[in-house]
Amino acid sequence: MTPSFEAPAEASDVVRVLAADGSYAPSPTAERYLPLIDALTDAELETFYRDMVVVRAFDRQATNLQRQGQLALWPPSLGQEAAQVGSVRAARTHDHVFPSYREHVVVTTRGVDPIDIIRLMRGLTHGGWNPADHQNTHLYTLVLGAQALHATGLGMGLVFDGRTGTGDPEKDEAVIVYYGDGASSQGDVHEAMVFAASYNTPQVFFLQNNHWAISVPVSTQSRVPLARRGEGYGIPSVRVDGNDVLASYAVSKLALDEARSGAGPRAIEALTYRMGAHTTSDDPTKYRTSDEEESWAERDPIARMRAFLQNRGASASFFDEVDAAAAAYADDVRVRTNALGDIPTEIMFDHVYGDAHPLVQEQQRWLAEYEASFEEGNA
Amino acid sequence: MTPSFEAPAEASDVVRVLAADGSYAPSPTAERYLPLIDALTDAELETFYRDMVVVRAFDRQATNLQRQGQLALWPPSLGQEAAQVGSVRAARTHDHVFPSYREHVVVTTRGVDPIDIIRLMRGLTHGGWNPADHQNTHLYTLVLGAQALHATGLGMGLVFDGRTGTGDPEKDEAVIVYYGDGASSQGDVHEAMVFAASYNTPQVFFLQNNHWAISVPVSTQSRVPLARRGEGYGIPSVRVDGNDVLASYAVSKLALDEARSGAGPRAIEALTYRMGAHTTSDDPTKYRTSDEEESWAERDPIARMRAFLQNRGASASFFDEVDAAAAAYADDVRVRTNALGDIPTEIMFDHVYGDAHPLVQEQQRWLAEYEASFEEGNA
Amino acid sequence: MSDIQTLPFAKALNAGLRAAMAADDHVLLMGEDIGPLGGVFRVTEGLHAEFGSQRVLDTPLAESGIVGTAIGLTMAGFRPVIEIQFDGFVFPAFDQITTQLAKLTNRHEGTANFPVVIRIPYGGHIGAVEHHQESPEAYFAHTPGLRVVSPSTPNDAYWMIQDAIASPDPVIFLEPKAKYWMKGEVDVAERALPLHASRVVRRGTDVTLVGHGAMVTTLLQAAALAEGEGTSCEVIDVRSLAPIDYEPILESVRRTGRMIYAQEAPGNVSVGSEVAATVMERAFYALEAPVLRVSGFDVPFPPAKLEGQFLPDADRILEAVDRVLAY
Amino acid sequence: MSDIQTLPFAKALNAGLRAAMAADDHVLLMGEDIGPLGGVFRVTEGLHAEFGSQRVLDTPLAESGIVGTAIGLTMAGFRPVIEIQFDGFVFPAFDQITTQLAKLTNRHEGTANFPVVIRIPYGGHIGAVEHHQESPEAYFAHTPGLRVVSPSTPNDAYWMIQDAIASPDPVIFLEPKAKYWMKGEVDVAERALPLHASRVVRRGTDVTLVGHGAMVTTLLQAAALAEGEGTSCEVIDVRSLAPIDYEPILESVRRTGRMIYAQEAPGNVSVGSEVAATVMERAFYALEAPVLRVSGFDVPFPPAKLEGQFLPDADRILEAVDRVLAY
Ligand SMILES: Cc1ncc(C[n+]2csc(CCOP(=O)(O)OP(=O)(O)O)c2C)c(N)n1
Ligand SMILES: Cc1ncc(C[n+]2csc(CCOP(=O)(O)OP(=O)(O)O)c2C)c(N)n1
Ligand SMILES: [Mg+2]
Ligand SMILES: [Mg+2]
Repeated sequence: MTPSFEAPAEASDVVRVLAADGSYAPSPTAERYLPLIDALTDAELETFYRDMVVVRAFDRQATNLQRQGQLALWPPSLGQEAAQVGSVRAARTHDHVFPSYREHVVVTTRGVDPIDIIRLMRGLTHGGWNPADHQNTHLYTLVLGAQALHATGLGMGLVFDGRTGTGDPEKDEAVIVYYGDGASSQGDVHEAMVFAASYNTPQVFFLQNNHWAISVPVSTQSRVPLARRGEGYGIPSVRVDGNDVLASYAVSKLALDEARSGAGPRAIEALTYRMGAHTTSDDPTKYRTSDEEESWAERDPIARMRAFLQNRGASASFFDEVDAAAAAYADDVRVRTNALGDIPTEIMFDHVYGDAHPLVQEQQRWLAEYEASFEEGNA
Repeated sequence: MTPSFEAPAEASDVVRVLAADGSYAPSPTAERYLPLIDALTDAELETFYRDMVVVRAFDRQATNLQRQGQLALWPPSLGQEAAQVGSVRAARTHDHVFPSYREHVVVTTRGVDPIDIIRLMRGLTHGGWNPADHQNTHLYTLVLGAQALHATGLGMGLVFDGRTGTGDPEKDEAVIVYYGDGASSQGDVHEAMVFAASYNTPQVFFLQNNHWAISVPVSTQSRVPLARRGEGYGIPSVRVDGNDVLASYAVSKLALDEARSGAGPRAIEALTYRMGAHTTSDDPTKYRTSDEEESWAERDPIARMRAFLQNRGASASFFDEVDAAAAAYADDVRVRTNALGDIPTEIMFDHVYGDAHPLVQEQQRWLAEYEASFEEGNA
Repeated sequence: MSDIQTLPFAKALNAGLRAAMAADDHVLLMGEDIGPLGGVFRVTEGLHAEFGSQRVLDTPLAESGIVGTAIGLTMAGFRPVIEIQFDGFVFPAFDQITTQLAKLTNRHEGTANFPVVIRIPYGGHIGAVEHHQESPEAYFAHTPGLRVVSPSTPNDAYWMIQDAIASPDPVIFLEPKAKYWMKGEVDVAERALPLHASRVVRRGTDVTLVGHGAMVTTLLQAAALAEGEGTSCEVIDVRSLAPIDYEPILESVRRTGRMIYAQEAPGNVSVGSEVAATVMERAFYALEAPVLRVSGFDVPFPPAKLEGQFLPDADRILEAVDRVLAY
Repeated sequence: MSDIQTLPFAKALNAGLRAAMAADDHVLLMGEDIGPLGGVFRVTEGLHAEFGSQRVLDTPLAESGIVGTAIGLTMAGFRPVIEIQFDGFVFPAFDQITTQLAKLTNRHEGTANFPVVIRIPYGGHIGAVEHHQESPEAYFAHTPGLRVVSPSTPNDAYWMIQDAIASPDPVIFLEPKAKYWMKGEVDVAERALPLHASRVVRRGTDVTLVGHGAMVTTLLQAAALAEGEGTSCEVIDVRSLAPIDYEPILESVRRTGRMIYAQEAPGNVSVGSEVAATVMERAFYALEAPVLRVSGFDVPFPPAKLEGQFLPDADRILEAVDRVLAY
């Protein structure tokens, strides 16, 4: 396999608004998206920045907590903040969001408590939150690509129930599903696109091409841009600079609004980079060069947005305030992580079925009695 | 779902050499293939015609045999003769062929005895022949799409062993895999294309779009031409009139030769029509109109080639001779089918494993003794 | 119209599906060729005409896609009922079934249900080609989070499909295709048994014969023949393979001391293995002989011309009856 | 270099793979991250550097694709050895494994073999997230056409991987990931046992404890503790789950009259069910008590913090020993 690093984020078809140095320099393909960006208020721009900084602090904290033995594992979102913030901020609160397992930025932005992700990675839960209580933000899915079909199925339901495509964006619901460059090889992602096209689902396929699937470069998954896949199903597809939060926002916004209007599914390939390890168990030095890592550090999504805001005249106190808020947020997570208790044994049996199930009940009873027998023994 | 019938075989991107009435009328896209067609000898042209006529007679015979209770099932190849003959005649004898389950034309052309297909459909075997003895023509695969991955894997092996891409077409091996419009929705076909592109396999994906997957129109599988799929993986793809044996031959020939040269995989969508029922258990009147059937009858691949040969001056005696040969071939199949005997019970145990297996051996022994006990009882 | 109707099994299923769809407009059917064609076994005949394309979906041809999108549909409030065309074609969906469908209720910690029913015509006796005659129940029964049932009569078909659809849990609904054309009385007014109950279908005192699906008929044939030879067999249809209702089985074995489990599936690591092991555990002292299993052999389902030798028939059951009585 | 080397389990596997690759240049490895990274458990470490990208393939990320192309590679004369990254990720490949790989030898009526080895790190004890701690052996053991084995020591790891690769048949090779770091002596000169033999690992007279994979260690712990309480346990490592070598088990049970099967997998319709049913069938009169099973519960593998409660430990085995002795 040839190495994947050839600065594809600078390719001419890639939608970009901010250059790596933060200057406003829209690519020709960005033209149609500029009105969406012009419409953003200062507050919204600052929110984008704040989201990214806060979640990066959280992500760093979680990585440390894992090193301290508090978590089984941590998959860092480091470097992918712009792709995630841009796309998720483009979704409406009534939209439906299907993350894969690295979308910490996405789910916390939708109101998921970061401690719930911590609980997942600590081995206290397989889920962590109730999607219905968090703007239809669904659970992490660890089997790569599986969630793409769930998203499509939900989209089909929206179509069948007339919950989309009525022409009223305040009501029309849409779906966005996240997956990676590696996951894009799975049959389920293909079948999700087949069904999405067939049922004209109001759905955005959001692929974060972070250039690596653990140690495998994206060139192993595809020799041509992954965005081309969508076209094969008749799904309009774009490539966007995923380290540019404004571009990520705008392409996602347009795609979601087109999808909700009844125009059918859309696909986005966001070119970004996993700046950290795959997970805390991983050692990237085994498979990639520091040259590559450095070149991507120069395109850091947060630095870019910071420079942009600075150029626009944001005050130093704003950045200080955000940094402080981020530190406090991360501290809070640390404190609450350290306070996490045990989970009761019974929960292993409690929700296997929605209805009573004799075998499970019997085993639950047996284990309770068995454990009680030790306590008696100890008493 | 919208009905699929809109004469797409006449679309401008479709490669065609013979018009439906048999006149030589190459489409603009056929231009680059014409030298391949010009190079065909009279004998070759006649072989194409003969292949189609003979196998149609066989297919009709098999359908009748099923009606007479001789077969469990028969999936007719009726109408798809040109796509199959054209593509398989483009393959070299050292190439590798992976049929799905309707490729009666393909496999018999490679030397498979038609009685072996009959045995499969009669319930006497799950296989029927040894691929190594029949120009690497692999067994039918009934799980839709599964064979696409086998073909890709074999192609990978050819690459790894330097059996392809050396520049010598007499030696360089290629692979062709057949599947349908319905099967194209399966994840396995997608993954086969992903691996094929990644390993640059010398492989042709030959999709026979016969417009139906049992009762489901192709519009349910895709809203855009299926050939576009290949492009999504960087696999050059063409649409061809699959009822035109010359066009089918030429596009397959070029694709196979490009693939064997080391240029990587190629995809072909052959537009054709399943003129008969899906299988003898099926009743097409439940889901399609006779108008549609009639319009395709006008594009019959055999009539088209016959008209072409007649226009070129083929003699009436040639056609008579072919018809007689076909009738004899079909008769021979009928005679041999009626003579087919039973199969021994043991074969159910014989080849489950390549090596001895105690559980299977024990059950085989048990059943032999059990059956013998009845014979004793009867004696 | 009387409450008692005589219907073939497939038509009873059809009536059960129609009743469930009429009662809840979020019940929908998904599968290959289930629309205008009515399914290759005509189980959904007429439902597309009655309920339309958004309630009876001829999907793209991809089983993982069907199950995966059905999961998504539950998230929009639907209750999808899937038809897998034949037993051997469920495996492309196996990942969605085992890692997703079976686990999602648990993953959601009780905040959501995933009421998907997967109908699978299964088993042999129809002389078909490879992949069309298999009995994959062991895979599903082993998987926590799934319920697995198999009706063997038209009345059960009618009621169990409705109960499966009403269940908050995923249900693998195995339809013994050999029985599709078998007629029987259906009481459309009153449900006889809950979804997961096993049922004594014949009383007897010497040997307990237990099984599921099409095998129940074979057990009844064997019991009739055994009676001629002076052996009284009790026959139990488990109806539900996960969970299994053991009470009627244990009650019977405590009386007879001898038991046989019959199934078409290969015997190794099968439902029959589980029932044998469990009955030994729970009725050890009652057993006069080991619980014997009569199963398909541990080989791929053979070419159709050998299915008569592969599938347990009444003679094979009787041979086991002789063996179990010889202890 | 001595013939006896002390190696961790993972390194013994690595050495076995290297030996097989050196002996036959058509042995190749396929999987996710097995190349420069050496696999997430480093089992293939160094092999990519030694044998190159056409012998050690970092494939696209698609398990069905991996198994399906491996089948094709056998048709070109290769012997592919697949690594599935974790137990829970084998299911996307389930169709290729069950309807293709397992059946192709039979479909070819003896004219071709399909020597694919599928290595799967399996089981718990590593505190990992969902899908990373499961024991899927029942699915494979139930499937005719597959062989299923699981080494529990470095020496077995070294030899069994070579024997699996040499087999003309598809082999599911289950690696108890809890044992990857366990050191043991490896005799690189002489194979101790054939691939499918079970092995008595501790002699005893009162109760026969049988199991596979990481559970063998637990059984030995339990046996040591039982000895302190005056109970003598025989411990048998079945090593091969399909087929199972019953002779050592039956020989033992005929002496002890009591037996327990231990496994991490959920117990319902499992390998333990099969062994219990078979031992009852073949050693009925020898049994003083029912064969008991100690298994994972019939629930999805729980969040890691509960794995200690889910997985059978020595205490749970001893509890069953008490029960079996109480008969
Ligand atoms: C079906 C499946 N196979 C294998 C894995 C193991 N695995 C976890 S993450 C990963 C790489 C994913 O790469 P990508 O999709 O690009 O996402 P990224 O990690 O880059 O965010 C692999 C192989 C899995 N989770 N699911
Ligand atoms: C995985 C799988 N699912 C379902 C089936 C049942 N089935 C057999 S043929 C068929 C339709 C196939 O359509 P297509 O691929 O277009 O091929 P054609 O029959 O038109 O040649 C179906 C659904 C199958 N064989 N395999
Ligand atoms: Mg990635
Ligand atoms: Mg078709």
